Amino acid sequence: MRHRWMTLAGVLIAVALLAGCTRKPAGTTKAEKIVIGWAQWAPADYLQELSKEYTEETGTKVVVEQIPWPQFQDKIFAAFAAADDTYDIVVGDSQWLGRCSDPDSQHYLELTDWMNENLDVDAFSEAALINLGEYPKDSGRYWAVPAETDAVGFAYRRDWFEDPEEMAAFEARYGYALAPPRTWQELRDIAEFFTRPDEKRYGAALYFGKQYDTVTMGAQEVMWSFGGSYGDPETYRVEGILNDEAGVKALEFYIGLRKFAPQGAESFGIGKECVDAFNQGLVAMAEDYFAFFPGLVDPEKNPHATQTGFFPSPAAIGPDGEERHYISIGGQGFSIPRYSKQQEAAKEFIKWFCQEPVQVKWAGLGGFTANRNVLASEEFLKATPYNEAFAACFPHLRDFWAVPEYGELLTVTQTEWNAAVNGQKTAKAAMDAVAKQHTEIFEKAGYYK
Amino acid sequence: MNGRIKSGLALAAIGLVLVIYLLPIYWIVATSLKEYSDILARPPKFVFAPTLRNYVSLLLVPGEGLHATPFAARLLNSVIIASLSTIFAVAMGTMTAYAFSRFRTRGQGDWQFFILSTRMLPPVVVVIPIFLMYRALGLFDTHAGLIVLYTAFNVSFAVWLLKGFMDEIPKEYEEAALVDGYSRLQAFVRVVLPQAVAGIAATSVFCLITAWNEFAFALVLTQNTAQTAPPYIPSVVGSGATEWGRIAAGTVLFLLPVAVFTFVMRKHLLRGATFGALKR
Amino acid sequence: MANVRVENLAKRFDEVVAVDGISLEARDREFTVFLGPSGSGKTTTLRAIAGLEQPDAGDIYIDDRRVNALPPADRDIAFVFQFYALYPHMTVYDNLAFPLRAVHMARAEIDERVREVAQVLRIEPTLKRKPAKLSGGEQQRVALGRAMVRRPKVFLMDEPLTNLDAKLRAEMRARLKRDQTDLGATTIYVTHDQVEAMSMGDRIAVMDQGKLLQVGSPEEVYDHPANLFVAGFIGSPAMNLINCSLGSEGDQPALVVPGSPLSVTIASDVAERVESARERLVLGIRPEDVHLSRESRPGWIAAEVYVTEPLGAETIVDLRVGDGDGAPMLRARTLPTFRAAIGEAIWIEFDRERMHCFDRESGQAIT
Amino acid sequence: MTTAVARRRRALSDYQVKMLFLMPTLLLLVGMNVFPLIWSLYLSFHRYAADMPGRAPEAVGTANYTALLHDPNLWRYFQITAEFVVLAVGAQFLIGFGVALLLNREFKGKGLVTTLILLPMMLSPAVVGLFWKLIMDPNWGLLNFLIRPVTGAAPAWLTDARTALPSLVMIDTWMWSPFMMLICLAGLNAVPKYLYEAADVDRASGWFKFRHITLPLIGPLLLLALIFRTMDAFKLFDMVWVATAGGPGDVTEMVSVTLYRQAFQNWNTGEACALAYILLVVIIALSNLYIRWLNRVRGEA
Repeated sequence: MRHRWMTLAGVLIAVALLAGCTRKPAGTTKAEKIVIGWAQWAPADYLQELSKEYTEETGTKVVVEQIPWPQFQDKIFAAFAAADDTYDIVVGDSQWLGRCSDPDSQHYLELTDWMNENLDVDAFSEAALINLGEYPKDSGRYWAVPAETDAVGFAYRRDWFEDPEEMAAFEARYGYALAPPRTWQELRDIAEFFTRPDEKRYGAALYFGKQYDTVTMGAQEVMWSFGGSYGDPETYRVEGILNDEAGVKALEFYIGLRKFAPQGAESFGIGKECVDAFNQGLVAMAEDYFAFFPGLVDPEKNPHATQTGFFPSPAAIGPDGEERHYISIGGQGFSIPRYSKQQEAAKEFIKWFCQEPVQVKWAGLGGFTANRNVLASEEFLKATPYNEAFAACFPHLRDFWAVPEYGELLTVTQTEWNAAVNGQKTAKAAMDAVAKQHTEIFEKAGYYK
Repeated sequence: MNGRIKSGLALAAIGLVLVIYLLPIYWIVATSLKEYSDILARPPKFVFAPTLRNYVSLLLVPGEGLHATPFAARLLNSVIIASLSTIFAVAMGTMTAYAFSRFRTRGQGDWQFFILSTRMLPPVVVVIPIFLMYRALGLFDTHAGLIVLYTAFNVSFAVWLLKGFMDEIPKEYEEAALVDGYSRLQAFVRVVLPQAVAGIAATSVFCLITAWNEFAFALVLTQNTAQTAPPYIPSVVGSGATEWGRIAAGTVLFLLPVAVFTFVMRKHLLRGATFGALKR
Repeated sequence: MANVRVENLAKRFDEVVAVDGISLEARDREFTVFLGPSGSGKTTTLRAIAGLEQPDAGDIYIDDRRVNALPPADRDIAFVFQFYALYPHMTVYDNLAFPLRAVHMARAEIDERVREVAQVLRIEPTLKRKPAKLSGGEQQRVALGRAMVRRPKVFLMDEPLTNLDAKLRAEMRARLKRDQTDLGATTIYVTHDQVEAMSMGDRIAVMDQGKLLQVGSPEEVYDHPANLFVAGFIGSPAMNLINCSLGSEGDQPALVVPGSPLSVTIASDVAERVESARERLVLGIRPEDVHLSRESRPGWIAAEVYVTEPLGAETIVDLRVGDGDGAPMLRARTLPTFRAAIGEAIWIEFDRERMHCFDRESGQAIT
Repeated sequence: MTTAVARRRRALSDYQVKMLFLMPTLLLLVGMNVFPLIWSLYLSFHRYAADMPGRAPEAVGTANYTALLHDPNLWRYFQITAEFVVLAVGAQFLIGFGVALLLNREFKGKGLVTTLILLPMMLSPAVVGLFWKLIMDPNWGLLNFLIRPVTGAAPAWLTDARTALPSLVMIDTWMWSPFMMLICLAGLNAVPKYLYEAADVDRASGWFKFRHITLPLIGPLLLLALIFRTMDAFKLFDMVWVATAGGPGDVTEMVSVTLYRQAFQNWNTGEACALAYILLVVIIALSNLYIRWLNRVRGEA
């Protein structure tokens, strides 16, 4: 009896140990499988699809691990902090470059030399290469190979916009024709026009939410276009720049759009609620990254798929009367974590991916290529209903801070601006709070020494 | 007559309570059986054409037949981690509870308080050093890592719960076995354990539910290899639009084992719930 | 079979001294009873012999072998618990077979022994049942059977009859005594019931507050109690114990109770022996040694009937000697036919041969 | 089969058995609780980012603590947490006890009904948070559909700064009032019937019976359940993280959420450890209060 017991305990312990040892053995020369960590969205599906060809050519299996947006950053950084070798390639956000390339972290391998030797660097769209791969700015040092470019854009209900009755009513009320807006001011008018709660219709589903970087991505492009900025990129001075008149007015304008959004809009996040609201026929316009728009042209998910049009994030007329046009950049590049045991295999894959024929296929699947030739091709522009609007964004792309402290900076803008959206704070108070906390973060990190 | 009206009212109230508690669960099950368009329909649909699509797409890779999908792998991880950690926690808890119940130990009260106090420790407080520790030991994203952690997490509770049960078993039984020619260990296995079955069962239910549903540690300490279902299910959102149907299907599949286990153990549950705080 | 010897045994639980230096021997084949009230240390001593308690000091020998370091399993003893401790999850058969399986006895032999014991104890019909389905008497016999089945050197029993009703208890008393004699088994039996002790024991060890007060045959402890405690604890109704001092009645020495007519003349040699404790004496006399008379007789003491208790086989008479609140009370045991009204005058006389004298301070008997 | 003698020689003494039974648990708890706590105490006096392996912990004295204690936001997060704990535990207690009183009678299918009511507490809090988001969705959620005809209003629940915290309380109550119900029911079952019969003979009122028989007897048990729920509510993370992530704004930013954010989003590991210690002190103080209360109630009973 006792023997049986001991045996049982032994077996259980053995099982537990075995379970603990199910990790892949280290240091194989020929990679059987490489794992790419990316966020959960359509481009990741495309990449998985595309990689089948790579597997056919080389025998190396490619697994794209899709992490949902709210967890994306937390999970990848936890893996880095734990020196975990799960990922051979990480398709990381551009804001991460600073922290991951920092000499004290070295999460990313520096790819400068390898890229210059093995890739045609000039083939990349410059905006993509600089924003998605280079750190620090203008240093010529690369940490990532642009994989997917992206920008914030809008979907709109063509059937509502093109309804003659609506058009007439709109023109009568606002004095100009109803069409996809060129400026945020126009967008506001259209949103106001379509906001009819009794019909369960609202103007626009916008980036207001607290998850990850939602509200920041939405509000920052209005701030930039109004003439505001996060601060001086040379001195890192924030106070008086971020919360200047343009910044405060921009945020005031942005939170003013809340009343044209459906209930619960305070928590609308990236790639989810805005799209859901649009699919439900609740809103005339929905803001999201272009990469999420495949869900809007799929008739199974969007009953109005055929009646859906797209436009880039609009420009704005600032308090100074000038018109500017900035759009939040999205998209990511391939980086190789120092902890990967298959760095060479990872490089092989990236090299394969960047070949122009592969880029054509990538674009054909729906991927937003960074290859300037493919981007400019007629084929690409016509491939989806939204590619043309997407391509128009390129000259206007801009990014959040990419310094190593970006995570803390982002937490501040997310909390404060979301608080402003839901009426906890005035725009002025929120901007002042952001300026104060950003200054503290830079101070603590030693930027002012 | 008055009494009958009263009891009728009580029964009606019980029915209402049941509806309130079960409606959200019914909604989960219903959602898991709906097509996407039915899920977000306004007004919400109570009658709809059920489909198993959500389940199929969650468990089967299209075209590849019976390959393990990410969800199936997570479910398997949950089964391995939750069951093994429950077995370890209950086994260690039983032994420790027995030792505290039967042997006199110096500073026993302090030890017992120490063990109980670890149960009060919020996971977020220890998760940082454990993260660092696991990084150093190579236990990050391993089954063993979570098993050890959940065992430690549950064992204090198990000791506490089981001590109450052990105290209720007269020590004469083991003493009889001792003079009958058995060693202390044999007496424990052959005489004490069979009588502690109810307590062990109740403790297992509580430990299993805790380990099965744990989220924070699993979120921080795993990536893919050892990830359990709770942090994964909210991530089945899909691309483009929230895939509530698949999330619901995952939830139902995830709830099922623990619900069945609890149902089987239900008669012990009520007893275990008094935590030995009531002497009978 | 074997003898059991305990030398200078001591055991304390935290601040409470349970056993305070006890030495005694239970002889081979004898039925030894540990008798005492609760807290006397009798059960602790028994458990120490079994190995269920580790003594703080002292030695335990079974068959002249020191067993202090041996676990209970290796002492070759059997223990019958007050609450029987039948394993609730096993059938009667398994309960009986359990000790035999411990030594990996062959299945057939186990079966044979179990059936044999079951037959002796007349519990064969219950073999397939679980303990919870048995009557108290059956449970008690199964517990005994579990002890017997191993044929141990020594039987240790901790108040095994306490949980039975009165009728069954009397019946089991006799059976147990007879079985023990037939088996010739060395037995140590713990009880607080002096009737059990007297009726069953070959020798009785009387304990109180962790100390051994007297060891002897039932007759010895009854007829010659070594001290006040034994005198008062053994016998029912209890011995009359009267505080008195040495005085005189006429020219004869006598035990007198100041302020009361109670006065008992004693022989001069007895007087010499009690001289040392003359002001702090206790006179002990068993109720059956108090003789009663309805008429005044010379030398007899006048008393008054306080109450009578006719018990059928005998009558107990409570008496008061003298007036006032401090007057000594006595109990007498007499014939069942004796009848008296409350307050009736009566005359009493003590059986001089069976009187006991104790030193009130030391408690020891003066003989 | 070994001989009896050989087998016995191997048998463990009571002391060995005791050590064998105690040590694994104690070692495990020391390794998984005490050691990490010491480590994090050390880190709490340092500036350290766990994701920056190149930077050694830099001793900063009590700077992390001073910074936290001077942070007005943190005090608000403690307030939010306290508000949640009081509301949620209070509601769970009242509802759980009410349902237990309702169920404390004989009727057909009692066992099944009890088990079914327990279902919510078997769910993963993360999944519960996720699902109530769907149910509470202001536009297409089930809840607004059900209550609109009754109340006329359709609140935005989790996404409105005014209703977000009460919504979380509601979800937590749905999930955990069955736990209270279970414990109360067990307690009620354990009160001996003859006590009520004796009170009936004395013609005691229902309230009197409740106040003077039921409550004193099950009081310690209820308090114990309250301790458990309070501690659990205090450290609640998963449900909040999934349902609101502390939003909208920071109206549901509980301390545990902030702690996670500091530790695993901002990677201020040192400061996060200090915050963890502040939280720990609060919890220890709280549980001591409770235990003192418990001992007093036990003394009375």
